[in-house]
Amino acid sequence: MDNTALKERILALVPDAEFQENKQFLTFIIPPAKMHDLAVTLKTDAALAFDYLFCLSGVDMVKFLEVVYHLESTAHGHQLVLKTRTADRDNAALDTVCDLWRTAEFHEREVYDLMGIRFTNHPDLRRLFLEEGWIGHPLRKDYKDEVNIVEL
Amino acid sequence: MNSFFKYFADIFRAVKSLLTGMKVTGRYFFSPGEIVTQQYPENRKTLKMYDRFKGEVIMPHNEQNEHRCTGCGICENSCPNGSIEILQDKIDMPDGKKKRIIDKHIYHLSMCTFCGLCIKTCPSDALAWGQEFEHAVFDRAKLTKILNKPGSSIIKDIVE
Amino acid sequence: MKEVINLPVKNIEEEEYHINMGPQHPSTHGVLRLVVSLQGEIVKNLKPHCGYIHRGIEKMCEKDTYPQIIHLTDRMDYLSAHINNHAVCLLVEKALEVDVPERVKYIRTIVDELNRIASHQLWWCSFGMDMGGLTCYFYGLRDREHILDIFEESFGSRLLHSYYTPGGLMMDIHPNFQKSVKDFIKYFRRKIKDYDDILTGNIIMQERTKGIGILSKEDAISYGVTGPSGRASGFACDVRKHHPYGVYDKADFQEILGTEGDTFTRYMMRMHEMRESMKIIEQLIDNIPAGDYSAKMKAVIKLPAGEYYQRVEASRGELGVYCISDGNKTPYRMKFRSPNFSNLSALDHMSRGVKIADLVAIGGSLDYVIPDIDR
Amino acid sequence: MNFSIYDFTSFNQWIDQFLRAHMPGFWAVAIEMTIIGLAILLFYALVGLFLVYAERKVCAFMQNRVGPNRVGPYGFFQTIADFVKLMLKELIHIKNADQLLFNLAPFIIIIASFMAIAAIPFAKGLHAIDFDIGILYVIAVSSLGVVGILLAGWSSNNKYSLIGAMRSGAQIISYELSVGLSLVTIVILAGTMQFSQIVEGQANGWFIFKGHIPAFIAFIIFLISSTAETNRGPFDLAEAESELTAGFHTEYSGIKFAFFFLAEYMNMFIVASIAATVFLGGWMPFHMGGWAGFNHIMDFIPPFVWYIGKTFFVIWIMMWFKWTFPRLRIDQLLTLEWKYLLPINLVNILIMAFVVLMGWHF
Repeated sequence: MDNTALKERILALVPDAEFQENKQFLTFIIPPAKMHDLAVTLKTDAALAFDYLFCLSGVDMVKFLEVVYHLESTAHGHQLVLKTRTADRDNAALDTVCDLWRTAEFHEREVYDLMGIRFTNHPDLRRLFLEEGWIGHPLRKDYKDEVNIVEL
Repeated sequence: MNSFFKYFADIFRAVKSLLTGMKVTGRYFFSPGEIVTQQYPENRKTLKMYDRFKGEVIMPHNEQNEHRCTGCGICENSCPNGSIEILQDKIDMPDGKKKRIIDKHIYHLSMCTFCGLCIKTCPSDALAWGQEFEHAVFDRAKLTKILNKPGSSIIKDIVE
Repeated sequence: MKEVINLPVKNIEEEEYHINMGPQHPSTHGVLRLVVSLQGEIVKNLKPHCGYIHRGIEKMCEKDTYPQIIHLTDRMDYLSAHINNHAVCLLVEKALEVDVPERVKYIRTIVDELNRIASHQLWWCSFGMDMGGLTCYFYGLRDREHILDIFEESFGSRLLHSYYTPGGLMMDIHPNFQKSVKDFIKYFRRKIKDYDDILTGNIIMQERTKGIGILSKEDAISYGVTGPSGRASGFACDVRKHHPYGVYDKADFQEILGTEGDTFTRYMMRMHEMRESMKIIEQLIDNIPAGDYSAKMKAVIKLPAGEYYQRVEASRGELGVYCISDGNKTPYRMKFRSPNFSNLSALDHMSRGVKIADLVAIGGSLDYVIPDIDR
Repeated sequence: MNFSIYDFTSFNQWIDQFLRAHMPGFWAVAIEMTIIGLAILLFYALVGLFLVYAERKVCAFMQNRVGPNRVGPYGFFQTIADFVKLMLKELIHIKNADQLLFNLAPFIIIIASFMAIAAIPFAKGLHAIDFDIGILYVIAVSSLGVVGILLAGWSSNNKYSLIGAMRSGAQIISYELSVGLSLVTIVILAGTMQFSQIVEGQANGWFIFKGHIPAFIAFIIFLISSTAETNRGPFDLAEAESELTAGFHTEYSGIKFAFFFLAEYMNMFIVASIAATVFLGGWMPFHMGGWAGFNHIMDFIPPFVWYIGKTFFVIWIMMWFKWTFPRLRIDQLLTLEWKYLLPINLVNILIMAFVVLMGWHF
């Protein structure tokens, strides 16, 4: 499926998805409530078959927190980037996708640890790198740590 | 009957594979010429590092105790770890202008990651790699070095 | 008289206990802690605990300029330092739409492959050590030393080179480079037979690894297990083939796929890959075009605002660099999708129901490098 | 044939008579026992230290290295330096460990190997005690060491140690069979279990040549299973370094660790001596039938040199195993014993009995 067909297909599935210009990948911003349903379709639909989640990253855009999913279909070779956003910085929560792509289990734990986004229905959501009881989430832009982060 | 032969074929195959492995170690045991160990402290005299070896950052000086550093501070900015500190000084030139020269080029070897960005970015090629690699000291303070030698001055024809 | 305490009667056969493998354990290859639930010697499940060497490279990248990031990516997967640097350089070049000279592409490809061989040599010897064959370790290191000597001669250091810069290379290759690489290939083609004799063909090793730690193709894709480990399961994930960079499109090499997905296949994939890498180097080494060793770059590199993603094939799998730039000289957000991180997540799945000795073998065949997991 | 020039029997008798002439019989025996005990202890320590050095050198050469070369000429005093270091190290006190058993275990292991060495004939007349059931005694005593390993693993209060000890238990119980049966094969040929008579029986040819095919098979099986019994080489599951960090002696330090270390090498020395004595003629020189001149020259090499040479040859083969092969897994270990070594061994005994019955041996 080429990018134009894919674009139409995604917009048909989620009409309120927002298309974002990007030179490399076809990028959509998906409302968080519809993310998991869309992911199920992307994974299971034979024509789409996005079975390989090659990157999952959390981004702090100050106004909102964002999770970026880089997807690829090993059968068809097409790629897609999805983003979901949440503006709630204190209790950020999004749906997990680790029931579809098992690799997301670790990636989501990493995002939770460093970015502070909770993933609902995640089987084992604990901090991955930092110890339990660490205050704050270091990759957030407003994270302050006078002791460990040395400004040059 | 088939499994009977397989039993012995397995044993034969296993013994053969084990003997192949033993042949390799046995061969090396009897060929001391293959020994690759360097006798390090003994071979100090003959041990020569490659020309490009990154041992430490040095500032080459010529016979007149002159270096090429103008004290511009580009190396300080490009260092990712802050291992270079430059203390600048101003001197009066004969034509009345003030000129910036370097007072101390401080290099913290203990913080250096040997990325080479200071040497690459230096506009006047004042820095270079030294081949010294025996840096172990008992006092951490000794790892902070001043690269320009005392009493040194800048080579005349260097301009920024 | 002592009071008799009635302990709850447990079925000892079904009782589980936990042992901590790591952070200091000979076979975790670094500071990784695996909390293993055991029943006798059978592994019931395991939980990896990471973060013992977490340095926050992604956070540090937000403070560093693009040329400075290179020295950080060196230290992620230190065994494929060149390849990590390649990813960042390609990302910057793609964002700036810089055309790097052909010479740079050739040199980068050759050096990447040398780095891959060196990494696989170290994997081979430490895998041998995990299996209990200590002699393997010295044979692997002996041969790796030749590559490190080539690196030292040309780039000045043996492990963390910081040789690539956005737009090109730090310096040109040493005049002896081509000759020493060709000598090495000749030498290693002879010595790799030792590897087969002492470990590959060994009946003990084969019996210990065949049919152990099976990962199906679907699981490999789902867990994102890439590199030789993924290809052993039949997952065609070689970035060099599917999204070529450098001059891999000009080189003739095979993407070898396994079918079994067990420890032995993962072992064989890496053995094949060393030979394929030698093939690539042989094709390219004599054809390095003359030219500049770096493209003209501005003194301060600023990426146009936007998002960039670059994938390369590191020696353990697919390395992805995701960069969000806001137009400054430092990236707004830098994310590394490191291969070992995803490979590690499949360890629990693969090692259920095997023995402790097999767990060590599976871990060895995944070849994880802990600083790459923790970053 | 005449070995009288190197015969220790008359020397021993002379000492005995000398002592008995000057003191009551009880004291004479006591002094003799002390002398023998001290001699064996000295020999034990020297051989242990030398074997550690030898192993390091052998493995270094197999791995393209030089090995220890800093302390003394060719690093010869390296192990002595190591031993001094181990003696000076702190003995770590383990909380919640069973102190009595924990401290007892190293001694059990070292006593077991110490007892086995008593029955081994080093030269004609040069052995502490010549049992008429020598082989049986050595097998029985050398398998006592596993008690020490089990106690060490159990009392350390460490799961790695426990796993290592349990593996070792399973391993030694299985491989004890093969060791015993492969020796039985030779006992059939020799017709005796007394070490001195077994050696004398090899005056006109070592048993490995006399018994040809079945004796050779028994030798191979003995090598494999005795390597397993000493927890060495590809069979070092009990201390599998990459799996169990150090297995049953994970928690030991200092001199207690040195005991384990020494005992491992001494056990290797003992099984190698048994192999040398039973299969390769012990202190008996190499003789070729009909070559009188050659045999005469061989007789001039002292029997003790023959014995040590053969023993170190077997030890070298065992080291060669260890530094070549990867480690077996516990189920493979048991498969090898119960599915391969044991049946082959039993058939081999039958073949040997048949060969002896028909007089087909040399």
